[in-house]
Amino acid sequence: MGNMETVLFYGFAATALAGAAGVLLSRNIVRTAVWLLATLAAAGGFYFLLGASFVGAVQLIIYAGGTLVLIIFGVMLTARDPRVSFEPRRIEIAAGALVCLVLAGALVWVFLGTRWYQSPIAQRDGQGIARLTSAQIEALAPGVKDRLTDLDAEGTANIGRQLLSTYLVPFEVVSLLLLAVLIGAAYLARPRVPASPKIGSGAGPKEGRA
Amino acid sequence: MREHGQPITTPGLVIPDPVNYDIGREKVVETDSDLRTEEMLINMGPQHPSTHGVLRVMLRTDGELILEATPHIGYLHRCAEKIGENVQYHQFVPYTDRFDYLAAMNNNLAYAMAVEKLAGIEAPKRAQYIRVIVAELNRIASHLVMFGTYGLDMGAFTPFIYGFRERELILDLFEAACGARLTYSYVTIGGVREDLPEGWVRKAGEFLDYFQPKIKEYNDLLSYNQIFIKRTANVGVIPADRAIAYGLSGPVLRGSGVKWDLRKATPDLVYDQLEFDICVGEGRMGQVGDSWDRYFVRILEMVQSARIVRQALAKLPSGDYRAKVPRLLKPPPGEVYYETENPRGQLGFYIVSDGSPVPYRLKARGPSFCNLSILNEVAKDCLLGDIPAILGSIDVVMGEVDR
Amino acid sequence: MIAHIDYIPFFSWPEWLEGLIVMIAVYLPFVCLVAMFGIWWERKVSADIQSRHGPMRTGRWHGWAQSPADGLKLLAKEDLIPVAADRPLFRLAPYLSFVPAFAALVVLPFSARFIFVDMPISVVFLFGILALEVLGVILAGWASNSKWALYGAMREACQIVSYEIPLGLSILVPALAAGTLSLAAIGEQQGGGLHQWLAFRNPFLFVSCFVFFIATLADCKRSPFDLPESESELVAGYHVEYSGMRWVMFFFAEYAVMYILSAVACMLYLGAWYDPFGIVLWMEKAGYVWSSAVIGAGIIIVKAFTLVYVQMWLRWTLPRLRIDQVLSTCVKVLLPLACVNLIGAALWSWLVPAGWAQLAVQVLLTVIGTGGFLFFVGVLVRAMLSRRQGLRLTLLTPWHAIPVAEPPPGPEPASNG
Amino acid sequence: MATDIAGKHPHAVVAPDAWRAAAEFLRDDPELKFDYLRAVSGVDYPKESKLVSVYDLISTAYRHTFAVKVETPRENPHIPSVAGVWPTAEWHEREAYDLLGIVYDGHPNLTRILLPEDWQGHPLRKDYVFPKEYNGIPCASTVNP
Repeated sequence: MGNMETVLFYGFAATALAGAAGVLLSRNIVRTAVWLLATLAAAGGFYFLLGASFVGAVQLIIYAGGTLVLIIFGVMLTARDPRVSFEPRRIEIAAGALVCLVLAGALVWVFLGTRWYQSPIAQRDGQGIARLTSAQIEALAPGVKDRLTDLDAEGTANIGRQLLSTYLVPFEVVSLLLLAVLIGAAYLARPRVPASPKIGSGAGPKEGRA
Repeated sequence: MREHGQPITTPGLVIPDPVNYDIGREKVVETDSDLRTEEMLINMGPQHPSTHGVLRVMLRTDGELILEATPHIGYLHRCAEKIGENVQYHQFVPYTDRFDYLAAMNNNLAYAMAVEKLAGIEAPKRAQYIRVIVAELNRIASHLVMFGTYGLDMGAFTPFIYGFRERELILDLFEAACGARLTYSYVTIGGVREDLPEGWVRKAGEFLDYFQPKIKEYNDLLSYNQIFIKRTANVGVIPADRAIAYGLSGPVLRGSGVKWDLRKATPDLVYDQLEFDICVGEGRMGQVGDSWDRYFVRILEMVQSARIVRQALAKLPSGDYRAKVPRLLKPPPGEVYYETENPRGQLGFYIVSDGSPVPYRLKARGPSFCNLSILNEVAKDCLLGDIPAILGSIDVVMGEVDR
Repeated sequence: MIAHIDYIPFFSWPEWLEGLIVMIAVYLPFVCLVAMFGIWWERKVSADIQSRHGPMRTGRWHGWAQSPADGLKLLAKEDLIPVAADRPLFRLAPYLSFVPAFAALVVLPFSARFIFVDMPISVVFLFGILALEVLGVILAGWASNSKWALYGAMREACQIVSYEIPLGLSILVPALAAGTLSLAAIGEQQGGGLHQWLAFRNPFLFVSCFVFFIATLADCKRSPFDLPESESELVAGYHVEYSGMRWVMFFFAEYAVMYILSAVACMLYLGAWYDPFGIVLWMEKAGYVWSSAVIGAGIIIVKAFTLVYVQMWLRWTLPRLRIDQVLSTCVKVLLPLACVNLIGAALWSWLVPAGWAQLAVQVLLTVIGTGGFLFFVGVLVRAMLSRRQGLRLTLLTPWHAIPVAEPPPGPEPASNG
Repeated sequence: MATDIAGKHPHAVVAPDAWRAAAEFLRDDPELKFDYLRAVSGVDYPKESKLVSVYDLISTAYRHTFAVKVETPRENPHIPSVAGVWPTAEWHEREAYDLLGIVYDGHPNLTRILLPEDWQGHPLRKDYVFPKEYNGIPCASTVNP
């Protein structure tokens, strides 16, 4: 077993698969949320392994920290019974299975079709990086290790520069979209119960709540 | 032996919980948008940090919003009135300590005055002055407890410690006077149980000099604290007419701007020879009658009480401290209803006597009993965080609610 | 030894093992020590504020052994799980809340040399990991199936939605001023003397330092924002059903996050591991590598604990805000302020030339900053001094004790109180 | 309508069916203005076999006090409730019902307030027999019952 990276990779892959299976199979909606957390964290782990730590950290923030909290928050407020559970009928299972098959087929086809990027070191000696020990890598390409941290830093800076240069327009459009979503959500959840004048708003001296 | 996970009840005896939990379970708040939330029924149960004793408030909430708050009382019911019908007049005095256990002197005073009025006994001058001094000191001690626990309800721990530091000194004074720290039974029918030991008056004066600047410290610590104001101003507003209609009394009534104090309205003791003024809520930090007003009225009352005690100490006459009262007191047949101004409101005694040494009927009207009855109307449409604010400002003592 | 462990990929099995050993041997005891010291110190600070002594008995000098004693007691306590609780989630929640707090230490530099992993984006990583800590709290509230815990969890979810954006923005402001996202690099820029500290670089950073501090208060659920575990309303909030070691996990997580966020605040704003006079920087340049690293670590820990002291000071004096007030303060006050700081800092670093104008502003802000700090230190010292001649508790010497007849002329002295 | 102004507790006796109108009159009459109901006390007179409900009133405007007694037979005591006139009566009347068994007609929520909901008997009645046990919990002391 050459270096630690492959071990970690298989570890993350296993958690991702287990999480995905858990999301599918578990009855209790909060448990699905926890399994989802496992998959998302594993996805973050992949990015770290690939050296793109910025994308990994952003994945953690947005998915694990943000969306998951909102899912759990939504579940807690509206679940009729604290432990709501699904009893899918046969028809639903069959339809679900069909859709999964179609999706799986498409994924596999794309997976086989693409030409994966081969790092120059692996192309030169032909046996792929996974089975090399760090000493052998050092021999093949002197100084690659400490360049890696700078590579990553460059990558992050690169993302920043491209976001505000080549991809500026989509960046602005997405921010406008999010703004619209924010206002829509606020409108939907406006206070339904008319706030009677007595409601304590503590709005400071001499100004009761209208 | 109870295995792990077994429900913890004595085998074969499951006390039926009278409340059925599924009222309002199905009733869902109809909303125009498709966002439906479900009501929840919460037991702010007998054991809860901010209910000041064994009070259960059944809250029907929708998220943080309170739709209904029905208090369930009776956990501390000791049938004092039934005992009152089987016990002689003198023997009932210790029971009156246990009504409002934070102001036992004032309870004894109310009962003693009622019986004296029934039996036509007149307490000597010195006894009346001692009664005023002791009652007002107990009012300061009781308000200090309110100040401490109200800070605790709002999340500030320090006021509690400072409030109890001063209360310790008052309890030392009471211990010197009658030997007890909480249930004194010091004021009895006809006067006071024992005379004040010598040097007590000087020590009481010393305490007042030490206590006067402390009130400014309390105001800096809690009253004018911005977060405390945000938490209490405009919260639990009780308009004056509703306060009178619900029979509120004491600082809760005065907090709503009603200028009503029994010490001025029916001055029986020597209150008419001492000048002090009634503190009323003026809505300084929000609407008149909000929780901050009720709290601040009590702080002002502490200042007034200190002023009363200082004047009473100066005018304390000599003479005997207790009128001649026969051991087996047999008041003439008749009935009387008498109320005095307790720290929490007006404690009233309705005594019916049929000439025998045992009262025929003895009814105690607890101020907290009436003050608590307005909780449901005030707590509607407020947030869960406001319940401790409202309950703390009404300052309920369960001893006199359940009697 | 642990100087610069390379990046995760391409390192071999023994190097990974070495990292693990360091993690267990150095960081785990460090977190436990920080938590235990924090608990003991909080009790001492609260006692000091309330003019009482705090723990004095266990372990002779000022009850230093109080926290380990509590730890042992809690170890022996029975870990109850409510009958209707969601067992696996109930057990998972405390670990889900402790692990992120512990993982955040990976990127937290203690001095120029003592960094476990010098990640180029350690600031963003730290922010991502700390966002996970909330999930543990929410799951704890949900899984213990008690209405109070559910309320605590919902309040925590509301709170995170409101304070996370100001926290994130006020982390970005110093990164933007320093030009890098790596904590170590930000730290290294604040070496030479007090005016080099990032908090005094421009007025926007100065304000953003306070915004960050308030957001950290909300993050570790302290003082005015401690709604998820508010005793007076929700009995004990999300950890109401926990006891024994599970409850300790939550407690450790809280104190660990308190220390970490204070350390990050010092790292970003208050001159990381450098002292105000530039001595450590001079030592680093003059080659005393190891001694400067150790002193630097000491300085950062002391600075972090001063900030922790301020958090405790706030907790024991201020009452608690209500949930809608917390939301409105975070969203209506902190968020716009954080945005203004971000834009202002960006414009500032673009417009103001690095010459004497920048230096003048830095010196001015330093004067304001140190003036405020010394004022508060003065308040503390005056409080310390004025407490000495406080009143004896009982105003009344037991003068009413009945005079005892002439005590027998035995050796023991006449004892009357 | 016997009235006894002298003595220590000036009061008037009102018949139950006229009590509701009298209550509204007492509260709204400009000279009287009894807007503050201090206490509602139930008293049991087994010898005359009647239950009396005593209402103590005071006017915050004129500071004069007055009491009203309403008598009902002991077998099925019915008194019209004045919870509508003075809301404070709501809890006091529930307590009188709880401890003495006086039924107040028209009361919004006439249930026991101090004793558990399923308690039998009304303790403050003179002929009340102390129960031996309540739902299996022994009440009287087993040493000397």
